[in-house]
Amino acid sequence: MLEFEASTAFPGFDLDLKLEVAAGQCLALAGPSGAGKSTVLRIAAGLVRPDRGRVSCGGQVWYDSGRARDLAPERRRCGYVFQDYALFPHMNAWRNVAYGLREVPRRRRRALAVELLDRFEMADFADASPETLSGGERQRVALARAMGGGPEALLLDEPLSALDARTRARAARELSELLRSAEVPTLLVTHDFAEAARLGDRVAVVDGGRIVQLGSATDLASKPCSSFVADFTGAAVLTGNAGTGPLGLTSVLLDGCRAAISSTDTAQPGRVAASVYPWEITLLPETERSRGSAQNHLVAEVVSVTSLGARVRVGLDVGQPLSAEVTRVAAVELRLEPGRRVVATWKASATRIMEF
Amino acid sequence: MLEFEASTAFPGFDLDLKLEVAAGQCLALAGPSGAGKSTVLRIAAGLVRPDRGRVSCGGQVWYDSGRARDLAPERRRCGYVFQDYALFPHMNAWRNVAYGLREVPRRRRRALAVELLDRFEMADFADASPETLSGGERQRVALARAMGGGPEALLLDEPLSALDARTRARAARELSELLRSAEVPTLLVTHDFAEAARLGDRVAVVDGGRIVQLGSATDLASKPCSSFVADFTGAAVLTGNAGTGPLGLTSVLLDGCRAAISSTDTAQPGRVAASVYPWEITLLPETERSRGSAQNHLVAEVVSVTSLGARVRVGLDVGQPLSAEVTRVAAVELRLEPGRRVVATWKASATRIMEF
Amino acid sequence: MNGSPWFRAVLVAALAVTLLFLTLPVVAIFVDIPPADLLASLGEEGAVEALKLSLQTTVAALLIILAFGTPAAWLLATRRFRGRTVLVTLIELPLVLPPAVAGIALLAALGPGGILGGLLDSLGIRLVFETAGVVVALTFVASPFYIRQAQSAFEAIDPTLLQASRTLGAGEARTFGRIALPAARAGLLSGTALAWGRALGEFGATLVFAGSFRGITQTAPLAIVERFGSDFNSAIALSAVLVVASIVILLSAKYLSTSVGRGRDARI
Amino acid sequence: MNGSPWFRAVLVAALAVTLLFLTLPVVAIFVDIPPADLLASLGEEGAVEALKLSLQTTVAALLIILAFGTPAAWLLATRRFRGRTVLVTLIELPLVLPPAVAGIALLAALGPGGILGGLLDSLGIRLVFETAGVVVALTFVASPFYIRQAQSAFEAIDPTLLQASRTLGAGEARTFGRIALPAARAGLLSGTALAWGRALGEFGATLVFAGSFRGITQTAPLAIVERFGSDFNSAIALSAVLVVASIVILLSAKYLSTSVGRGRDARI
Amino acid sequence: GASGSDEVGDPLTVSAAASLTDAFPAYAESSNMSARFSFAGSDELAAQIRQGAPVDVFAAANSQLPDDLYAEGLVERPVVFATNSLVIAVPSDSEIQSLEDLAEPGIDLVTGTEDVPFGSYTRETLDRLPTALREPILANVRSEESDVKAAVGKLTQGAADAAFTYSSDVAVAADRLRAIRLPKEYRPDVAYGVVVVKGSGDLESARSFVVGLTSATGRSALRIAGFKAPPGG
Ligand SMILES: Nc1ncnc2c1ncn2[C@@H]1O[C@H](COP(=O)(O)OP(=O)(O)OP(=O)(O)O)[C@@H](O)[C@H]1O
Ligand SMILES: Nc1ncnc2c1ncn2[C@@H]1O[C@H](COP(=O)(O)OP(=O)(O)OP(=O)(O)O)[C@@H](O)[C@H]1O
Ligand SMILES: [Mg+2]
Ligand SMILES: [Mg+2]
Repeated sequence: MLEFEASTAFPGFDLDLKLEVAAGQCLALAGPSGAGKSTVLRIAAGLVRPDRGRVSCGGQVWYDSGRARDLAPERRRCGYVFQDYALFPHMNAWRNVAYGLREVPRRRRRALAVELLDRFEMADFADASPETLSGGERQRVALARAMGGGPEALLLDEPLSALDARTRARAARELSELLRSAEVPTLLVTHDFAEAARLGDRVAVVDGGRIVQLGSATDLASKPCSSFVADFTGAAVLTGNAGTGPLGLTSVLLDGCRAAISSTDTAQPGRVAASVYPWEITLLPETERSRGSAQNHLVAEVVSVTSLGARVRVGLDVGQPLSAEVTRVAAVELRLEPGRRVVATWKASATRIMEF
Repeated sequence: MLEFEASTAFPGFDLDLKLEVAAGQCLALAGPSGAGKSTVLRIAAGLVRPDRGRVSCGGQVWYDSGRARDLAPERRRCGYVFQDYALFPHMNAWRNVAYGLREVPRRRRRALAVELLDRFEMADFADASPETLSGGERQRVALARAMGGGPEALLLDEPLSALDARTRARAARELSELLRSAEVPTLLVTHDFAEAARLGDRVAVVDGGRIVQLGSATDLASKPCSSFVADFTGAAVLTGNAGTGPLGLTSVLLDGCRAAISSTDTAQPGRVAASVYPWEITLLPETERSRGSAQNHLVAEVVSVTSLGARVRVGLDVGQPLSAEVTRVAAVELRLEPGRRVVATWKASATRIMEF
Repeated sequence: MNGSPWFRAVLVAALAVTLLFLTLPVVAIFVDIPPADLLASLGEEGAVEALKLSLQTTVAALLIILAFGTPAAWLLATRRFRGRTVLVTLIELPLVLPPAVAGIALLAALGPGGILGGLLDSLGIRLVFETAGVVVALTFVASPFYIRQAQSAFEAIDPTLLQASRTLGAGEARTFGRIALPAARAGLLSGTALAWGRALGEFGATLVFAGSFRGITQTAPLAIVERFGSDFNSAIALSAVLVVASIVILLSAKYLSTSVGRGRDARI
Repeated sequence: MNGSPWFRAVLVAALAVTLLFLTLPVVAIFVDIPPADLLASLGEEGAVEALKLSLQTTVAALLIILAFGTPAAWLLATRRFRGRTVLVTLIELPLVLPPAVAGIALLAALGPGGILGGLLDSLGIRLVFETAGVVVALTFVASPFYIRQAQSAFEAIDPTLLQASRTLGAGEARTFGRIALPAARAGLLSGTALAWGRALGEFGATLVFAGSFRGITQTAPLAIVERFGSDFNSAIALSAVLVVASIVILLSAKYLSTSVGRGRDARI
Repeated sequence: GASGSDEVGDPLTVSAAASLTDAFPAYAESSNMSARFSFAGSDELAAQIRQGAPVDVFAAANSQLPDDLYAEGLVERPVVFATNSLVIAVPSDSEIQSLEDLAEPGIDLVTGTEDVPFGSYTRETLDRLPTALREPILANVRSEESDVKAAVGKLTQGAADAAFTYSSDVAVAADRLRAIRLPKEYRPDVAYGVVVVKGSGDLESARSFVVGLTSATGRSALRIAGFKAPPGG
């Protein structure tokens, strides 16, 4: 359990927020640049001392301005992955990892370091020096380094942002596996909501040093408290099992309902997350079926209707939560209101698949 | 007319490409990080000397390895906007702009500088020093500075990338106005295809120091030569006149056809560009009309059908080019082939509007 | 981000020892002269004269060092060429010469009988026994400190600033003057302070090359050493004055530079 | 990015003048000694002895400077506190003291009759007229150069590297040793070179504090000066030898540091 | 003869004027006394002693400094052990032949400051000169130096035309310099004073070193180095 409450002021910026993360849980901090996301992590790790506040983890108090307590960063043992990875340039990969393994007897360090690297499929690069590694490889070394020596908490600062589109998808998958297996609380910073939804159990939208809204990704997506959050929240995520459909399509049998959806993305058979943007979803009267190219049709019950100017966010229940964005016109035509049943339809090519 | 042809090699990277930009035209260089985009601009401006090649602008030869000619950067007079703007920290805004106005008699410089700033609505910040300016404001000062003193060519390196979502839209609008009025050739670097399509008359997709594909945004979108380009190409752009539709919707009367489309984005009446992602477009048999929440229906003629794995890119003609992405299944069902007429339909909330 | 107490103790100890070791001697010489002498030595017109000459000659030397050293440092900082490291080392040579030898060397080069003696003479330039000679000697011993600092200060400038200037039609000259100098100002100032300090303390080279004559070539250090044999106290008193004067000079330069420095940090 | 020809000419001119001015004198003394004397002075066992002592004492002094100056510089680089600028200035004080005065100051502080004289005596430590005294004098005059450079080298390290180290369970001590030192290596080396150069040339303070006893306290510069009292030519010849020795030392240090430097550039 | 008792125990610590660089080692050699020498400017050495440097014997290039130290109670009674003669040092190829030539306008003349031995004696000489000669010579003085090697350096490099120095200083650069002896009436007797420093660790051998200087061995060593025996010795 990581409890965080701090307020501090920099010239032209002040931060004041409070949050809690249970062990094994991941809280994603999402927000625009300059929102104060990294500052939260720095305070948690003890790299920045806030003006006021209290930070505790696993019952141990790390910082308490009231009781003038301030544990040094090295005594807090956070697994910190920095925005630019901060690998030590003068050490090769395994030494970077071994650096954190001081409790381990010297002669066993290399073995253990390589073992850690292996968890991220980087064992072959054990002797490579950072400057020869690509962004994706560096990120994995940084993760291996952060995981070494059993951290009390994981602090990940935009672990994927330095990666280009091609390596990001894979890195995200690896990361989510890691987080699922982790027993410690995790704070993950990102400025991409989809990433937050994908990796965080809960998401806190941060702006101007404050938490604007905190909740599950689906809550934020279906009931954004402000149009800023609405703009910020992206794809809703559905989970299910992937199989191969007709003509190379991937079909996903969704959890919680017997329906299947299909996607043009390819995926290994097995558990996957399928994401679709609210504005890609068309709502039809339950009685209707479009015979168009749209492949996906799900019967859904309207849970919430949130108006955002000319747009309306519609919270849906299809056995699992889903949110659509339609025009006020359509909302009126369809007489959308909680309890009403509709058909949500969207295109296979609008369905992005991320493997677990 | 800017003619560029250069090849050069750095450790671990080599560049070799040739391109031409007519006066008044804007060529957008789009590509992933490390593709060599900035290097192209640096070579054009004379900040980097290539191993071999030839650069000429407006008939004047700037660089020619053959004839050992290499004009100094200051004699080339490119209006260069750097990735991080590179404003001079020890000069306030107007002095930054005035720095480039040496031909102007000293006493008239301030007036002219403020005038330039005013074109970007920054006149009020004339005396502000760079560190007190926000990203968007810095970008506009940098543009004003680059425009001063009548540059021979404009070189813009990711002019919008340092801006957050909220300021970017507006900056893009201002920039497109600027480019339309400019009489000199412009090279614009971006790694966002939509930005490239929006701002560039033609788009060159660059990767690994080579041009992968060059053409109009719609060509790239409808006939990508590789799936890399396909992934890279985003929204197709339609132009027209905005007016107010029912219930706060914006309706756009498209050029080249009598049809109107609607969007949830708000816009001033007048000329606008409306963008929609290919995979957001559903194709129906011409005889069909969906009575669902999708607001936009356009009769279109299939121009091209390009297969990309399970996906199919369909080039359409709706009076202006448009491209859709459907599944192979749908393509087969609809018997898509050049000349066939279909209905392209998508949602108002999927239509993003950018004002001219 | 506070360190472990024991290491902090080690650090503080090291700094304390260093400071004690470097400042105690200075303090020590002052405590064992009666304050009366201190004031007296100030009253003494010879002393004041010497201090004035010191100020004049060091300032003159600094101007020369700045005028030639700055562009030289810029060149070394912005160009990469073979033998660059050798050049940088040559510039450091005056450091390793014992002052007296430096003086002889200057005589051998610029004295009437020296290599360039004839040339200078035909130009009607006399250095030995002249205030100009003092300036030359000071320039010789103090330049390396400034040039070194200036070079690294220039190397630290964000290159895109310089490139931006070039694309805005400014040649290298204007870029150097309008962009590089202001951007490197902090480093240049602290280099100036170091060089100034060294020049203020210079003794051997000046004596051998320029000689020592009241009001013409006798700078404060020379005046101090002159008093050694006879009036020890006034010698020490005079050095006290010199030290204080130097502290003032160094500090003022330092404060300027750091304030500029902060300015630049804030921006980044 | 080539500059305008005329400005490049100015730059080259400035560098040329600077180099000429700083190296010509050194060359000049070489030319006016008969080569015979050069060789002779080398053969002379006193000279070799002096050079050996110079090497030993300067190395010893450097070790002390590194041992104390490095942590002191680290502290000054990583902490912000009031009066920091004053401390930095105090560290530069030895610069402005005329060498002889520095020697007297050391005597007043560490000599038998000095402030700490009694203490040192009770510890059985004798410095005056002992080789140890030479080391002390060299340390005194050379420290400022190293400490200054070290400080700015530490300030240039990317802070996230240090923070990363801390979060990995390394205290400040380990971070300093395992991360900061390697990262700042280039700067530290060039600072060492400067300090070494200064120490090799030191004369005044050593003479007054430690005396000039052959084989015990007579370093190369002192040997040179002593020869001024007996054989002028061999004095000059010996300084030539000293200069060459110094160049070798400085260059080797420089090449080390720059090669490391390149290593770091490549990374960025 | 000197006592050989010095072989045991530490060698004597002797601070001596730079001009004695050749004489003293030779003396110690011949009278097999173990001593270690530090040669420097007499005034610097005096300053050392004032700061309590552990010196056994101090030999200055004049009698003034020893007397001062004696007055300050730092040393035992001074002994004059040698005399040196003040000469006009000129580059070997110089036209200057006599004291009178120094009065020529345009001559660059170097003397010592009144605080260093060769300077104070120079003053004595000049004071004895007739005003008609003294004034123009004084007018030619371009520098008063606290260190004889600065003067010698200037002469050898042809930067100065003439300097008042000790004859022993001229010997230092015999190949480049020439000494012009002063007329007897103007020649001051430059007395070198030596003292035993109080609180010397080894007063015995210190005193015997001083005494030895005026003995036959001492004199011969000094004579070879170009010094003369003290008057009435
Ligand atoms: N040490 C500091 N001194 C002064 N201001 C600071 C400091 N650290 C952070 N700030 C300011 O706090 C604000 C938030 O910084 P922070 O790095 O937390 O933002 P962020 O959310 O991580 O942004 P990004 O997504 O770009 O990393 C910024 O405006 C920054 O200028
Ligand atoms: N001066 C240089 N020396 C060595 N390598 C260089 C140099 N300049 C650029 N490179 C390399 O050339 C490649 C392309 O650099 P460039 O800055 O042009 O990429 P880019 O397309 O602008 O990427 P980004 O979108 O991140 O700016 C990079 O791999 C970079 O490491
Ligand atoms: Mg951040
Ligand atoms: Mg770039």
